[in-house]
Amino acid sequence: MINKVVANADEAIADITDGQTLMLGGFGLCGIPENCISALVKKGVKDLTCISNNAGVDDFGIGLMLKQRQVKKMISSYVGENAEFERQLLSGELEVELIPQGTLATRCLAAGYGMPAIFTPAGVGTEVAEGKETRNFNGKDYLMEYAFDADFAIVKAWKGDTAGNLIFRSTSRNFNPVMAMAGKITIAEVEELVEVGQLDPDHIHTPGVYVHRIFQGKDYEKRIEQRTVRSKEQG
Amino acid sequence: MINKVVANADEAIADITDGQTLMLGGFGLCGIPENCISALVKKGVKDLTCISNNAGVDDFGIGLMLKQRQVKKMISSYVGENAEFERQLLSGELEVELIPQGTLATRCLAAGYGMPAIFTPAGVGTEVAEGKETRNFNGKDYLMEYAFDADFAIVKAWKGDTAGNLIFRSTSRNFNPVMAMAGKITIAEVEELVEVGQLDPDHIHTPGVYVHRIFQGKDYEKRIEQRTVRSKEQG
Amino acid sequence: MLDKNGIAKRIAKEIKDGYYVNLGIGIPTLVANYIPEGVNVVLQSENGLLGMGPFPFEGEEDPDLINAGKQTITTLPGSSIFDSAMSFGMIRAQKIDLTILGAMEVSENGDIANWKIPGKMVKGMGGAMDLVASAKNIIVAMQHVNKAGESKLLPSCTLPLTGVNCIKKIVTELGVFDVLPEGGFKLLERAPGVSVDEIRKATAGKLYADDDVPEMVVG
Amino acid sequence: MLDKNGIAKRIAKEIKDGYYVNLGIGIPTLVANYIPEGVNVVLQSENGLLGMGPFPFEGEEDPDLINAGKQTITTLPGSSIFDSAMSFGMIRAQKIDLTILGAMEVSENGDIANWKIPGKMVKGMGGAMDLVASAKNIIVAMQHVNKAGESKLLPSCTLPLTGVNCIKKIVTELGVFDVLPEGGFKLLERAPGVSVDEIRKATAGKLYADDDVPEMVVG
Repeated sequence: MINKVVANADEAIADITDGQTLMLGGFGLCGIPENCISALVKKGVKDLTCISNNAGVDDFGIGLMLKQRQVKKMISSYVGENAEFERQLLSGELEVELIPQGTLATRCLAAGYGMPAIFTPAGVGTEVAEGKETRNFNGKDYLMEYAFDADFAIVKAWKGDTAGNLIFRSTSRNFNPVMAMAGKITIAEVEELVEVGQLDPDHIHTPGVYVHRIFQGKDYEKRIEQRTVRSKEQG
Repeated sequence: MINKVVANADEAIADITDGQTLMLGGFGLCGIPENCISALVKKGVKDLTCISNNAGVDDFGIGLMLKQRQVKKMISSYVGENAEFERQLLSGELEVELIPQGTLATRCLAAGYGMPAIFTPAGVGTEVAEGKETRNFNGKDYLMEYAFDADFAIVKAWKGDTAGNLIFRSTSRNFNPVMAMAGKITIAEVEELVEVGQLDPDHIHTPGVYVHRIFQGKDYEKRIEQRTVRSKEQG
Repeated sequence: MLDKNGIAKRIAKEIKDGYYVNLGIGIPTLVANYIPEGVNVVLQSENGLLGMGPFPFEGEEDPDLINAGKQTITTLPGSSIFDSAMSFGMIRAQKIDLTILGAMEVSENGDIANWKIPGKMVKGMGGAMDLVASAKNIIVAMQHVNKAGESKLLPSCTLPLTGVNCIKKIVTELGVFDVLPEGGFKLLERAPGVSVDEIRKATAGKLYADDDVPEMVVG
Repeated sequence: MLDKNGIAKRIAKEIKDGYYVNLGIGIPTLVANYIPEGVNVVLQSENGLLGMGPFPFEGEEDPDLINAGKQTITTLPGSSIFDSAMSFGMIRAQKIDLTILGAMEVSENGDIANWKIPGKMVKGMGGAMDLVASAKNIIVAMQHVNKAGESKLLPSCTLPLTGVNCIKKIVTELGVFDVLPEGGFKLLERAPGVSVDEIRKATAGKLYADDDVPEMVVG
């Protein structure tokens, strides 16, 4: 097997440079690559284009990179509650491209599956369709959307092995597997790094061929964005 | 949860009628829906169009349906060793459309993911490209291939639950999950049918939403096409 | 006149046994509380889950298990987890029987606007454009008029569109409406104590109402 | 002159540490036997496996575990299983570093024909068209001439094509050849005991050979 292990986040992201395009996995704050984001903040690399479904919150996730003005452009489906993001957007410091969530996911899939473009009905007849090719199949209109082209994909998995195979846990899977497939170079941080042979081949979500670097992450905060509960009495 | 269980193969295929298009999972004889094929042979439904990577062997798999002249057209990537198949093809009784294996898989994926067409470079400049739209992206030519439109998809899984969730075992996965997504009606036969809650949600390969009928299969032969071994001495 | 829970309760009656349903944020989320006994429904959360259960008990929240509103949730037996590409794949392939979502405006021909107000901070469309473009059956749950007192059922939308010609049914605090294939809102049921005239006044788009529109039975 | 194992042995030297490799049926399959110690390679089988191992011991065959040639095989630690769409997805996305396959004919511009002989029963292209259209590096392993004694390295293919302008390198029993970007076969190495003249005679396509083409070192 091919060994993809690097020591830590700093080493994993060492060759990311100003102006590059990064994909970052996660949905909201769930399943985000916390260690790599910290390392990117530390490194101070800037003018980044970030493809990520969301943009974090003011003091966590991609919000930490925004606060440091490391992001030139966000490509997201929903940018949520983030005061600094809003300030930068309104002041023109930050460029934002909003695209439908399914289009975002499928443009990742397209890159990972070597398909230069896909067709989706999402956005037909809306401003999302502006400048895009519309095509009718079986009486329904679709937009042609292009595969993403990202220098790096940075994902967070639950378990991974030294060959780069990844297993995600619950809904922290979200965009991580599709982005893992889509990066020219894919970096995976995992909660538990194991030797090859420890993971069941039938349970692998992302085969190691898609992963170029993997490391054991640490100190996961896993912040909850909307803590909703019921009391035991409610049953 | 929604219960998808039917009693057996006969009940599962009861409404398949002459002239319909069926997808059948499996690669070679590995992971084929043995029970449903037997039931289709028993039912005697004919003039079928079968989409399946291979066409079985003379006395097993889809070969059993060919022997009974139930198949009008095969859509496959490789039709292998099958004397009766060859006889019917040469005599003009059977129509065969050969398409690249990846194109076959991706046309299934397209159907399951609601994409009317996909682009693939497979077959560019060959007879496979005849009559098809060729399009250049980033300096490379691709063929536009359409999503399959099948009345039924018939797949074989290792385990399944009453809600239709499926888990496949080893390389018997092959075309099964992509075909399961692609049928207007999907029938799954499983080696072990369990109650909901018995399967780990993180390990499901095919979510139950794609499966309309499921039943506990029986008497699996699982024939091996090419038995290759090494002796213990060889090590 | 219905309150939010009343709207949710009425919509719950549209859900049939065996349905896979996607519930948007807001009133649609409340619909889950009113699904009748014996009606087996699977809720999809488009971040990658089929079989969404209720909120977790206090202390049992799992940060890895959230819904599309980023709320902590649980799974039910028979649930499955998948990635975002498959999630929107099954949405595009119309495997989800019913989508229920909120709206700022709906037009006579079924256009919907629910993601952007020019001049205000735009948060994004999330999965809404995918859902409305693909779903075979969409019900809008919303207030009949906006905060300025203006009708949200319009001849044509004034806000940037989320999707065109896609809404089939609307439930507001005043009534239940079909969006007719030929255009226009057909009043099917009046909310308790609400007259057709009141509804007509609150509806800017073309309204069709029979003489004897029944009062709805909720719950 | 090389035998089949010699061809496989020579090709094995093209495999670099860290490569993901897809091996076709026939001579390519033999290449797996000659991968040098210390060169870590992962073999892909396009029916849905990365990390293919050797044949199973007698009595340990698993009908659910086969390769693209339908042979019973084993997996190595670190292997992964996936469906056919992902398998060809990773092929199309050029995640596989090297593809080695057989051919009936290769032309000066890198066209390959290996799936169909008019008038004979056609079994199908399987995954060959996907592999040749997508792979970033393809080596053909084949006999230099066919059973009729005709060269298989041609100015242009006579048989129906599998792919165009895609073959980068050819290894036959007579030598190792690059397919030049501008067209033509460049002789890189002679098989032991084979002269450039012999090779030239067996090559119908344009052959470029320096004066001092080295004899190959096998194994």
